[in-house]
Amino acid sequence: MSVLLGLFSLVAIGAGVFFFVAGTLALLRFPDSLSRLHALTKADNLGLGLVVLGLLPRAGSPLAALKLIVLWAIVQLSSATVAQLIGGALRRQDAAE
Amino acid sequence: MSPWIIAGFVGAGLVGLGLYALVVNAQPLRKLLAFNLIGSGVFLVFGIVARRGAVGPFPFDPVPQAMVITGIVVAFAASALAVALMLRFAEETGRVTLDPDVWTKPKPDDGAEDQ
Amino acid sequence: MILFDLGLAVLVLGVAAWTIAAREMFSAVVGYVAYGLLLAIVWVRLYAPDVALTEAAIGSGVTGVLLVVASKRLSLLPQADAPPGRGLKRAAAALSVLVAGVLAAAVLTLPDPAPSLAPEADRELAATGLGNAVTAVLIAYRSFDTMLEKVVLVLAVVGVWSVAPDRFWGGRPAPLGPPRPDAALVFLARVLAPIGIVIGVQMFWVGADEPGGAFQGGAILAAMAMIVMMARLTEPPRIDSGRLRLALIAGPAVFLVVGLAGPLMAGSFFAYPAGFAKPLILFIEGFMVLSIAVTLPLLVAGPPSRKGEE
Amino acid sequence: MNDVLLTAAGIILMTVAAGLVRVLDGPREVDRMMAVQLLGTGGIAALLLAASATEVAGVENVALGLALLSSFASVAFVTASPGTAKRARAGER
Repeated sequence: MSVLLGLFSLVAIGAGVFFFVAGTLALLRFPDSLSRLHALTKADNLGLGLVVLGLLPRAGSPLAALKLIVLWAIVQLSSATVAQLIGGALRRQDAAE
Repeated sequence: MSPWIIAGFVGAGLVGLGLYALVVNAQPLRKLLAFNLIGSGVFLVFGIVARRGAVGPFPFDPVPQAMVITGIVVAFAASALAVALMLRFAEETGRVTLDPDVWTKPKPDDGAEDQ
Repeated sequence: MILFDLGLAVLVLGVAAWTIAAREMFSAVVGYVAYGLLLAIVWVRLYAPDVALTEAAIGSGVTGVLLVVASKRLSLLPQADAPPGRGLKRAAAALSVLVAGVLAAAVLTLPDPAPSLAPEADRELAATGLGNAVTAVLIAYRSFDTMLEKVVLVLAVVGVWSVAPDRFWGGRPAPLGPPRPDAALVFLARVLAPIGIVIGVQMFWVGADEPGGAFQGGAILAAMAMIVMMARLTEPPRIDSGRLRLALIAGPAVFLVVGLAGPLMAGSFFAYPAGFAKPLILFIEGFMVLSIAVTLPLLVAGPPSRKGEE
Repeated sequence: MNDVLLTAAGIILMTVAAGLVRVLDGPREVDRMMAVQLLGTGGIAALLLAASATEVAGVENVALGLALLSSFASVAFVTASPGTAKRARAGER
């Protein structure tokens, strides 16, 4: 059982790392701001989400696990909102130009 | 090479970088950033003193750490005061520089004045 | 491990170099925010989670807002910087290299074994009833120091206010947000603020035993007040409000009163009576949290800039 | 296992730090802000991984604090973007 859980952690964390790498590559390589924003939110949400998922079996207590989930939810909330705000700011800037 | 030595060198490097920028930049906000770099460099050097003082049950000496915490808060208060001063200064004069040469030369008509 | 530390060191120095070399003020400020985040990780590596939390909340979060807003306002004005002369640059570089070199040499020649107050801090820890030695240093061993630091915060607020033009004295600071904030921002403030308040209070409460404490909890509460103001759900308060001023000085005042009562209760200035130390410490810290949560947003909001009659 | 976690933390941190090249390049201010946002999230992930792998107590609290505040600079950036700042200044006079 613990071997399975360990494997699960490894796979989830590995996938999380992948999304961070992909998000960063996209931030560096994508041609315009809006598509970079799109890529960034993937790294924010999926990357951190998968890392948290992978760490859940290793959390010492149910409360510690809950803390991890709350943390992820907070990042979800604020990063999604910030993406929306940045998108809006981009559109206003483009309209002004 | 232990981690604390690396952090100590980073602190020393930050003080050097900040000092250079503090002298060279004429813009007050840049000077403020430079000043904060110096401050955090000093905090880091003090932080390694805390790390090296690990005796007994703690992996650190709590006394320098507590002083760094108060230091960070005071540094923020000082930054806020500096920002208030420079915004007011800019509002009064329409300029953002501490370069003495700019102030002794006649003022260019840049259209920034609205009073 | 060592690779991680070396990489982090190069990163911190690189971002710091960027903040001083950047051509535009705004990108320098953005670099500084990133620098604050990285510094918090360095503090974790130095086994200083309390400092890391303070750096993350104040050094990066609240200072970031202050600097971003300031750079945006200043960038509206013409920049009239003459580039520094070569002589000045060389002299400054020589001076910086000298100072950094002396500091680095000092780091290498720190006394061995290192002087430490950790044993002393540990010896009396049980008497304070606390589990977090850093909190014990702040509120018990060096309480006078911490009380004066709270006074410095009040003085900073007075300093910021005194920059105001006479005609606005007693009015409100400029709003932190746009006249018609984005609906998404209002949503974020409405949802994040209650969660943040719970977490801030929790961080203050667990600070007795775990990393956290009055500064960190207060800073998070302050940040929540700021986001509510940025979404224009509330306005910065009038600076002549009596309640506001009471909240500002509550922390240092309660601290001072308890300290002055020390000679009567425990035989010495700023001493706590045996067996009653922890409740007293939490009592003081509660008021400190209140004062910090009020002070930091006021410092970011700046001097009053409108009359704000109601 | 701990080494794996720390390696993952290092990879994430170094990757998102590479994203900081966007702070250098821009070209728009928004791009700079996005790079810092990514660094914040990556920093949180790295801290959580490091916390799980090492014995430093309370690192999750640091990560929680970062999570609450990582978006603040971006929010300030959007609310203080030039148009709104001009209006605010006009209102001051």
